[in-house]
Amino acid sequence: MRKFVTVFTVLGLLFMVSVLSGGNVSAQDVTPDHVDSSSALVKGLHTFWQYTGFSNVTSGNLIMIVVGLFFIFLAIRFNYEPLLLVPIGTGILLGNIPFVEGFQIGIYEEGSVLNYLYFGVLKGIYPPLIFLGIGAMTDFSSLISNPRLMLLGAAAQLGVFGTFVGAMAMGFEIHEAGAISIIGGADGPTAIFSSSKLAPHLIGSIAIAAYSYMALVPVIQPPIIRLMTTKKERLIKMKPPRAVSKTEKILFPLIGLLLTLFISPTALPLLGMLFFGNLMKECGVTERLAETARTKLIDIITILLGLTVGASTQASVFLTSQSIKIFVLGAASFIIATAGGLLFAKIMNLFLRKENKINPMIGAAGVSAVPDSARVVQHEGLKNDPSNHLLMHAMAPNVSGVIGSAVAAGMMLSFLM
Amino acid sequence: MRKFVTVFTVLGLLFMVSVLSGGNVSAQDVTPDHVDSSSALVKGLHTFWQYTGFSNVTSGNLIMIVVGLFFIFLAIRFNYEPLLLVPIGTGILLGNIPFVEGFQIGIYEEGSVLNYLYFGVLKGIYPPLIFLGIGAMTDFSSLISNPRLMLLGAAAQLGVFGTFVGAMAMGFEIHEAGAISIIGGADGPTAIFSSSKLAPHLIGSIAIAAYSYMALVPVIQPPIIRLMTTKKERLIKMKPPRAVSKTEKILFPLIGLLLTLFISPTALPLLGMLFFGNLMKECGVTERLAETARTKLIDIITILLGLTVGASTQASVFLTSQSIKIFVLGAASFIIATAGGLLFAKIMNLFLRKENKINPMIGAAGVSAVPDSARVVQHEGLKNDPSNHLLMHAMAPNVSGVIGSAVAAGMMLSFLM
Amino acid sequence: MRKFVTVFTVLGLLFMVSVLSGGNVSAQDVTPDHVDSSSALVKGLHTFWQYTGFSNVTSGNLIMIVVGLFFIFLAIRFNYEPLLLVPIGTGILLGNIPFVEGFQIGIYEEGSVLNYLYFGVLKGIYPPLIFLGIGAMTDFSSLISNPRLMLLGAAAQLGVFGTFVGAMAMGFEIHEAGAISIIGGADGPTAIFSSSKLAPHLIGSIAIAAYSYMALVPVIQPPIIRLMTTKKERLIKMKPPRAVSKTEKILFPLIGLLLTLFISPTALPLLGMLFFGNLMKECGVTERLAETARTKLIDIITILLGLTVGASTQASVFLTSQSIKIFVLGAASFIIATAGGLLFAKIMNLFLRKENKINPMIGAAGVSAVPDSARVVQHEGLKNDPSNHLLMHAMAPNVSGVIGSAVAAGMMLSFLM
Amino acid sequence: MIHFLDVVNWSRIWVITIVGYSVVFTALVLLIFVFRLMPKLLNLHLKRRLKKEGKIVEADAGEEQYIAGEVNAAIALALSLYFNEMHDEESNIITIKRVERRYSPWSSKIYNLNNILPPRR
Amino acid sequence: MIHFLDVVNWSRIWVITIVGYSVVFTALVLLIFVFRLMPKLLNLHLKRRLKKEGKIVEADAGEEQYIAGEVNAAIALALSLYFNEMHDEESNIITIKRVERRYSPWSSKIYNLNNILPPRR
Amino acid sequence: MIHFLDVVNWSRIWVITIVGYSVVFTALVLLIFVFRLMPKLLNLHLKRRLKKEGKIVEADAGEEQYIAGEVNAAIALALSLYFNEMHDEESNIITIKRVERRYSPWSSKIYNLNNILPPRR
Ligand code: NA
Ligand code: NA
Ligand code: NA
Repeated sequence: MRKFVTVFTVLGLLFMVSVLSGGNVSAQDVTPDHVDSSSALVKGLHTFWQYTGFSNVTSGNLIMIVVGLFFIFLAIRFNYEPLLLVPIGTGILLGNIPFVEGFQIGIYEEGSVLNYLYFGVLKGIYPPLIFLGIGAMTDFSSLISNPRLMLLGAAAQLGVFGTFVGAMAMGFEIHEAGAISIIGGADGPTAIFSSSKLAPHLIGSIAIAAYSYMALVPVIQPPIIRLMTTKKERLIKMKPPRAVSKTEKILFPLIGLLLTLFISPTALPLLGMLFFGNLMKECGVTERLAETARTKLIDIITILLGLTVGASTQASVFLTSQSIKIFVLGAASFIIATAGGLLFAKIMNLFLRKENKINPMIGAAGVSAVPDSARVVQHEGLKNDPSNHLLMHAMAPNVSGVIGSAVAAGMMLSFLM
Repeated sequence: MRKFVTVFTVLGLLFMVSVLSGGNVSAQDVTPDHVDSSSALVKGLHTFWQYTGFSNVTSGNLIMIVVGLFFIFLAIRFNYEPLLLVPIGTGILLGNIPFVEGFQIGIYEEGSVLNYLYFGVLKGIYPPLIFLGIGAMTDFSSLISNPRLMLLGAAAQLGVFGTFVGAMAMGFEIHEAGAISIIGGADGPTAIFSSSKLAPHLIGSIAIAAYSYMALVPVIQPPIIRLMTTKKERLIKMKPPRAVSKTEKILFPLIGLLLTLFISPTALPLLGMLFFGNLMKECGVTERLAETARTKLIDIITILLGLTVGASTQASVFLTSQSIKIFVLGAASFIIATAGGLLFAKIMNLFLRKENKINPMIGAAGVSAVPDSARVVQHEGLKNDPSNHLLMHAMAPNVSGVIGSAVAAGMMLSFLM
Repeated sequence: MRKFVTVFTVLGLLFMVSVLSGGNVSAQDVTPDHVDSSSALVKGLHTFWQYTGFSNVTSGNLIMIVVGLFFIFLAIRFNYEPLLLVPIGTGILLGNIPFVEGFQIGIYEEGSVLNYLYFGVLKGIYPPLIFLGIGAMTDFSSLISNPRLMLLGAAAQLGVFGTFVGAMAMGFEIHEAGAISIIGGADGPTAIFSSSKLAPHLIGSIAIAAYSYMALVPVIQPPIIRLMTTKKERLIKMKPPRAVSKTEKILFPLIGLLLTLFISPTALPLLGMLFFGNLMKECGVTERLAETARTKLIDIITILLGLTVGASTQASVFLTSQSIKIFVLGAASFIIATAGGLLFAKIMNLFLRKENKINPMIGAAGVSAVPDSARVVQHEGLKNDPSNHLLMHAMAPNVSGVIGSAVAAGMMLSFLM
Repeated sequence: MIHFLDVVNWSRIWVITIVGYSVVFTALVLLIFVFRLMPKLLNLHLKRRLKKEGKIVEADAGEEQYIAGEVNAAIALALSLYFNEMHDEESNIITIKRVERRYSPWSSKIYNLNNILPPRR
Repeated sequence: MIHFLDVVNWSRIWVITIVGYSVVFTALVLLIFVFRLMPKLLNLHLKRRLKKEGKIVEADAGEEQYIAGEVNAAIALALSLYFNEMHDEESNIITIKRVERRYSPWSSKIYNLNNILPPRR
Repeated sequence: MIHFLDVVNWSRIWVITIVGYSVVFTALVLLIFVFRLMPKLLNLHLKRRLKKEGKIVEADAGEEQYIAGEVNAAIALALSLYFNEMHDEESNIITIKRVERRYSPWSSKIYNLNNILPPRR
């Protein structure tokens, strides 16, 4: 229930934004041009007033501040992706403090601290470092033990390519469409990296859309799963996964790195770092480095990335009809991706013998909103049969979805950069 | 006793510096112009000798090396701000190793490692990151439970504005005066940030002055406190503070951020980061990020900031009459700030009912040399009545002094940038 | 046995490289110039194919990928310097993924993530930060308690200067020769720092050579030790070292810093940071900073340094006859350095009274491949007399070798920069 | 934004879509292929080594080991417990007790307290 | 430095001083205002919620909770103990015992010792 | 690479070599000099202070303390144990048990598990 309220609030808010701002928000400069106050003190007070936020605030700023507070509220109250929504939400507040240009405050002003920190977003440096940490914290065993489930992670990339076509249809320029499409990959760092290369002016909108919907996966996916699977399918129990040896776990990042990057070299910064991090984790002799990569390093980058991505939503840049369209496309992309995964799982079942049949619900985990979409599957599985634990099975499409979206992003970069 | 010796040594040393250097230190180049040694080996030895520190040392370098060693001594022997004085002291040593230009050694030489690390000081990037960590380690409860004590933190900013007038009177250019005035805020990062924006050539002097006097707060404040308060006042016991709920602690950084930044947007890099750090600490869902911000991140920045600020005191740049004047102004600013806090506390008492009266000594904690000035107050309180614990009450003006100086710095930037 | 196999494999591989590549590897572009496919889909597939690694791979890439995998194998299987060889090995893989220019993938392409991370190598920023961490983890007690053993660390720098002469004789340009010579110092960060200043185009080859031979110290040194010492010498037992007071340990970095940098100011970035780190460790009041410097900070830098140094071995740049020569010189330099240390120890014994005689084997530890060369000495000592523990005695030349190579590198920079 | 639907080169769009989607599949299918093959290769290797060392290769050495269903369930349960959102509901708990710990805008001393005091909770 | 007192635009200086100092006060006064109001608002909210849920709003629910004086003192004492400088006086203690731990200018192996050995002290 | 041996200014090479090697020695010899002197200076200081404080300066106060040979050996042994390479030989151990711990490409929730779960061995 609570979750539905949340969704409706988000959508209502977004609608309000578009209505209120009317596509372009104009500054409500309340400062008169000439002040004929004779006293120097009044003049000084006037100068001070001119520089305050109260004097320069626009309705756009206020809307965005409300959005920022709402993000923080979601994170604290409902525990929706707090490590991302708290920094992003605070960033939105900071980015929408009204200011006069020329004092090196705004994120788009050269020489400001936010601008320096934003450099890592703009040049696509932070996302690979996040992937390094993710690699160092991810266990790919489930995927190694049941490789064919990787196909579901590939199938869910329908979200990416479907959104690409949709974005073109909605009138976006081709590079913009390519950047927007990666929202369908349900990977924040991948989406930010692609945007930074293809459409830097959309980084803010794309990132906010991606993270918003990822936070809402537990709300978005269950109805689609129920719509697209039969009761009988939802009851399928799967064979427990095979145990995986240490050698296999060491070979996985090495083979994965070479194979995927030979196919899509443009995915090198993302997949190279992901597999490097995983190798450090699994090889057993660099635990110290892996530990740093998955704790302090990823924390520092998460703080800086979240804060500056949030701040990049400065109302004057962010509140455009484009942002609204991107939010609409984002919602569609998550639905398409989920459907793609579910559908492919059902198709796979047509070709599998009875004892090997897979529970098609795990296809939904292919969107790679790790681990939430896998948890959703586990949840739905238990609802239908309290003894059917699907979590481990769902982790395979879940992590392969990450690799899949990075390859898809690499393809977009190859064709459009 | 020991502490008085320390103060006199510092002052004596500073006096010696001005006498010895006479305002401009000249290089004592002992190298003759022409060496007619026929042997290539002698020539080689000569070339080597020309590049050594022994050949290029100036009296200024030696003075600064003694100062650096003295800082390190203070830190180790008396535990005066060791985390700052050890890096700064070592930085002073490194900055005053005599060298020949052209080998990318000096902090002011383009391409040197120190120069790259100094970038974060020069562009004001390090101070906000320090504030992020500070926010993540600060508990604002005392201030939330007794908000009216915040006024003392405002009152102590008299140190800032008094120093501004003083610096103008001593002939400083207006931007320089603005930068120097922030020493009165008793906040290292705030002072460095303001200098980097208003008078980058004074960063070294201002930072060294600020940190020196902050280390000496336990020596500077007690006599002023005793001078300006009566025995009866020093005995006042205050009502224990109210308990604070978790919601209040979460709302504090959000409201604080919006309110202070709407008033003074130029303080955004400092206060934005401070409140962001505090939100991460208090919100309860990002403990992992807060932990990193207040440990490894602040440590790394502290090392780099301290070392490069120290190294920026290269004698040829640092040993000027300006530096002496800045040190004199710094001493004055700490005295004025302390007096401002004490005086305002006494004024407040005129308007308060008997049971609500505050112990005016806690006004001294408004200078915000956290937590040392609060400890000084606690100490003085116990001297007069061994059962009167003022520490918690003193923490409120103490932390509000940080916010106060950041707002004051923001005002200076608004008017002078 | 296993170790000999390893050495021969390395040498065989290197030989193969030179034969196969013939000094210049040419791209085997399998893509025909014109494709008259009428269908857009085939054209699209063709475009995709043109960008894949399969289409652009060169024999050089394949050779380097094998080398990278071999490095990773050595690290995991034999535990040879895993913290360095795993990142470097993975870096070699990433640097040799074949790609088409223009997509910001390669480490030498402006705007690529690897290029940004490589900045810290190219400008010599990472090595001093590594030295900071090393200083914060090194205990110099053994050296303080028996200072005359420092001479062995000086003597082993014969490796540096011998290699310099050798590199000139092999036809290298003088700056290149200076950079190459530092391989003889057996210190990765020092070698990378010197190369970045003297011959940036050789950073990759020099770093790979240095780290390779350092990993192979347990294979290289024992035969030389046995060749150059008599059975009787190897049995010498040494007086236990004197205990060291805390004051001495604090004074060591301070005096060391001032003394060595006055002699060789160009070594400031390396030795300044090394002694700064050690001061933080020993002074007792900045344990928090020292802890960060020797854990998370050095880990982060190690990851970035290793990965980018590895990636800088892009076949088109790396596989030249120069690299082969550098590997040959590197092998020679380690042998000369070991011999230099051993020989000087024997000479010292001529002047020492019987009870003070040193075991000449510890001279081999002067090459400073810490702590492996000291372990080799310990090992050899125990072989000859199971009660003769030389490890602690060997640590003195071992750590002084680090200081010695940094001074030597400083001299090279003074003469050649 | 000035591009109109009829101006867009739709054949290019479809090519990117089809080639892109296919390549993602290809990449993962290749990975599947390798990782279905690997256990057999590793096993072969193991068998050979065991033979060399004169040890008896047991009949079931080649069989894959599966994780029992109950273990699976137990793990999943433990995980779902961890994954559960645990909201601290508002409770007027006295939180002032650590008022002055850890604070220091410019003071370095208090940094060290973190090392002395027990970790937070 | 070439500015002389009589050249300086002193009215500007005083304006900055007065406006600046006032603004600092204004900012903190606004914060005071908000935080004096807040407990009342939160309390109101709490009361309403309790009412809705049918629970009895106790008479003392609205009263602010104070930290007892003794607790206060105990905390302050504990703190002052922590804050005290504890100097390790020079003592010729044998410190060579960990000679070779942790060291490694280029060797990566020793890094790992930190993970194996117990933390320093 | 176009430099030939006869073009190289060999006298310069030898100067760099000899001066460089000598300077390395000089630097370390100076350090040796200082650190041979230091214990005497510190000891002198200690004696003087003890005298001032009226304490009896014991005869053996000036003697250097040596670490006993057995201690030395014990330490070296302990160290060599630590330094030994401990290879984890391949063993088909079930490692799937922590399948979903710690993972999260974009999800922030799982980051927090590291704080809750015990550290990885
Ligand atoms: Na995905
Ligand atoms: Na202040
Ligand atoms: Na060396």
